[in-house]
Amino acid sequence: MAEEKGLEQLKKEAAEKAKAAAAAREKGAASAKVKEEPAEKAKPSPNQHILDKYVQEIENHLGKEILEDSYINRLSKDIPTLVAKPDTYRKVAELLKYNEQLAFDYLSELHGGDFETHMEVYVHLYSFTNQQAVALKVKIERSNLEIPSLVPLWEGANWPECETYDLLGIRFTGHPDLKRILLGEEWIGYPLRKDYEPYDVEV
Amino acid sequence: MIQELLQSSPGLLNLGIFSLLAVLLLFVVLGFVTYGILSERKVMGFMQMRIGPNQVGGRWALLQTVADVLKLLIKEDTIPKVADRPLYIIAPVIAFAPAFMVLAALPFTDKFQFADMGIGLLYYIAVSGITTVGIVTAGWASNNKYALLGGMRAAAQMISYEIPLVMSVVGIVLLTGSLNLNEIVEAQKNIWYIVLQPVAFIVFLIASVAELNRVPFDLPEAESELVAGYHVEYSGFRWAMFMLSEYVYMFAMASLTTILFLGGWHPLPFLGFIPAAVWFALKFSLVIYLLIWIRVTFPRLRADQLMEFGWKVLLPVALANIFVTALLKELFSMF
Amino acid sequence: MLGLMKGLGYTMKNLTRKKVTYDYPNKPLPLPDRFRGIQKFYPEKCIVCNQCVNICPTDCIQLTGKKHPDPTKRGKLIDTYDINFEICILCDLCTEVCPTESIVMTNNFELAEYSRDELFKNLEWLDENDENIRKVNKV
Amino acid sequence: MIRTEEMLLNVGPQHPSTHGVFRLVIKIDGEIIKEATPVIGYLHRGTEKLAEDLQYTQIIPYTDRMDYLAAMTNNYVLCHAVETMAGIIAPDRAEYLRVIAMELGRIASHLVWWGTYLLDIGATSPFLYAFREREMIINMLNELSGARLTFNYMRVGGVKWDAPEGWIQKVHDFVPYMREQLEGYHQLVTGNEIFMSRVKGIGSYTKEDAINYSLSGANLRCTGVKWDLRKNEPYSIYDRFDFDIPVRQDGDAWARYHCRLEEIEESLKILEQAVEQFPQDGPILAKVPKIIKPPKGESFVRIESPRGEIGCYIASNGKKEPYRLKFRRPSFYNLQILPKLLKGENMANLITILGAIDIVLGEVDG
Repeated sequence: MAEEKGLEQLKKEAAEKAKAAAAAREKGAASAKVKEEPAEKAKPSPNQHILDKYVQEIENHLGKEILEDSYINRLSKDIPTLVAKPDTYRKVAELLKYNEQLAFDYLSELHGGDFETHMEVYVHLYSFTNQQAVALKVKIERSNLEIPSLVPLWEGANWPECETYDLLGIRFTGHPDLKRILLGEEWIGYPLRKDYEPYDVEV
Repeated sequence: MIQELLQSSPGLLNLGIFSLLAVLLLFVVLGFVTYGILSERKVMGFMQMRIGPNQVGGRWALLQTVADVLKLLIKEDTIPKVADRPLYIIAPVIAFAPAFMVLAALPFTDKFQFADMGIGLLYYIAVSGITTVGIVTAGWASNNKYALLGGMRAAAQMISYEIPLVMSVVGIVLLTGSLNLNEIVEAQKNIWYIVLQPVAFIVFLIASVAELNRVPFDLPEAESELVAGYHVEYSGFRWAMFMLSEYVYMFAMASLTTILFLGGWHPLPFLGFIPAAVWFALKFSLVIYLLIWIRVTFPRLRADQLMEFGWKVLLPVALANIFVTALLKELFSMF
Repeated sequence: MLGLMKGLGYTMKNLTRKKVTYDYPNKPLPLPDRFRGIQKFYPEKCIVCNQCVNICPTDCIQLTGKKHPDPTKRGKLIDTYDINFEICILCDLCTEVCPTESIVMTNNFELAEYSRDELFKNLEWLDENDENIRKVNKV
Repeated sequence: MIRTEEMLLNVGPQHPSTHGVFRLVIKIDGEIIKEATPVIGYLHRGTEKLAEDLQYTQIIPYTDRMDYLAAMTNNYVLCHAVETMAGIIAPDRAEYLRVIAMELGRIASHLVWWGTYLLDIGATSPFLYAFREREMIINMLNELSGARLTFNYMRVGGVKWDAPEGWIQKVHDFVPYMREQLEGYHQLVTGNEIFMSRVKGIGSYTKEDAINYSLSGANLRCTGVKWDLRKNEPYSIYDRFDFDIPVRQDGDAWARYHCRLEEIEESLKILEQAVEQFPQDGPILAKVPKIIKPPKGESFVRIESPRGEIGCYIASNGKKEPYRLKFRRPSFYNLQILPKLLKGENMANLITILGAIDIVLGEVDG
């Protein structure tokens, strides 16, 4: 028993050492990155005008204060990103689809994420007519996990919304057939939530 | 010999001899079927860049099918709980028995034949039709949805294709003037009917493939659609009976094709020194090979296309063939 | 009709072509050197650095070390080393991180056993698994 | 008047033509499908949840298991996402190796599709011919990565192994061989009247439907949308190659069949050029820290897998594990249109339509 404990101790120590070493290395890498970053930030993104166009279009049609935020996501190939509010999300989406300047006819991706303070739905849209892309995000209160469904606009949102509901518990109102698509109706809890406790710990 | 037996007065001895011969034939046919299956697997394998079976019985797997059948015979016999038990049990027998019954009418050589019937051809077609009943029964009695679909497909298909099959041989009957298979073969002494009746041959070949439920007409057991179709619930020796009946029919149909179109046991000119039995076997193998070859190459038809093809293409062509044959025969006999 | 004939021609042509199947259980499969099979473990090389345990995506490696019996020498010796092949996905990450190449891949891949318990391979077993060892382990 | 009853039929989860554990509950009247409800999730392994506790390098083997017919593209999409976030640029030689590996995988995947699709339609031989060629590709990839399907070959910033000796030559020799075999495929199947009658006009949808249902890959291109991420949003080094995007207008199974077979030809073109341009030497891994920590933020990248757009979304909080990882799995999106296509079709067409979508269940269920 004592010996085992000793071993445990040793193991821990070794792990900690490795961790420390890794951290040191990380620091080096991070600092190197920091040096590069300011230079990069100086020049505006090539997609800035596209974002401006989107925002302008939305403000023209729906008024100001519709969007929570809008920015260029430099980490994601400079994609223009719009953040809608839960109550304006559907309106923005509708405009994105039907406005001729925007005409986002293709829903490439829809998924949710749990960010502990809030949940998020991320939608990646593409317009074949204008050859441009946009990311639409919406932050939802954890207390009221309900946003309008996008299925009436893009059929392709059907299963992804089911999946989001299945794994995160976000309810999409107006979805034609919202069901737990992967896990089955008898599953308890929403696994991708950060506070999810596996029901059967040791399988 | 058979003729004498048939004409002699009934008695226990006759019964015994008949039974003995029947069993003998059964084994002969089973032997053929065994190697028919093996050759099919081997040829298929070779065409598909594989070696095929090569484990049981040497490099050529000569005992593979024997082992397979033995395995099937000793396998557990499962009957679904909600199946219609009596029908489920009797269905393989209904499908299997006619397959052997038709063999009686086939003249393999001028001497080796069991029953020289005046209506041999009609007998073959009539009796082989009974198998359909067995298949439909199997599909229905299994109480399985896939089996039911398979059974229904089989019924529709086999009834539809029976008609062009019969119609295509009417031309031959017209030319020969007889339904007797022996006489049909005799009539081909100089020239085979495949030359005189090429259209009929093609119609007959297609219809016979459909009758045999083989690719491209294997809809009743389409494994990619209906899993296994009518025999999905069958296992062990019951399933073996379906399988064997299928292959016995293949044997019978190939023999019939040989008899009707390829001149039976008649040799090619100048090659008369080769025995008749060998000639028959050669031609028969050729037909079998053709069937296998078709199976390797083609995809499956769809049910509605199959029906359309049968009724709208094959039947009119067969009817036209009869008409033209009759016309030509009259014209030639006039001069 | 022409298409059907062409197809028949193609299958006929293949009848005589060279066969491509493997005679597998009789002849071993030809495998490249890099093939990732069951690991071989060299206990004498191991420095008990725990990196393989940490990198394993399925947590299938367990090891314990002990103090070097010779008090003058530093470092540790390996005591037990187990890989659970029920969950090992042979992803090669353990051999990739190992600084001393004390764990390497072999070309052996046949893991069929009668019981799941036998899939739990210990140090001795992994040490004896010394056939077809991969020659090049690091780029 | 004959009264017919509708019947509920479970196609799958164990069925030879669902290509995995996929269940389709269909309501049929005779052989006509009145309604079809797909049921998925039998192969759900929670990759995204598992990934939240894993380092980026450790996730790569998990991506192998999603679309197991073209694992190289899956490897790539994850590495690409991390690289985009962390601003890592893989060395040239590594990119060439990646492209060669991915294109080989694409050919292998389409070959499997071709073979199994013909198997669905009832022809057995094409399957074996396709696997003959696929085996060669698998063997090549085995030599390269050390595994036949679950390659785990790519790393963030490069690849794990350099090409073994003579390997590039092997790929070079494979291209003309494969072209020759493709000829044979067309001879065997493409002109076959039975095959044509089975697929022409079956399961067709319009361009608008395809876009609306978020279809991608050959399923989208068969309706006339000339869209291929390799060309339209070039990633890796695809802008250095000259190739076409095969497009068809009809949107039926026949069009998809042609799109896929032509894609094989285009991939061969890419392979040919990649082998020619392959750099003599150079590193195969960029200078990356041993433990990769992308900066805080999120990123979504998409690339062209054989089945369509495969995307990877990473939300990072600057730690060595992703905070949230999500894969856009093309099969999952492509399968959505199935109930619409099946309505009013008959049983035999069900298989033709499902097969033409080309799904991999490992990917559908994630």
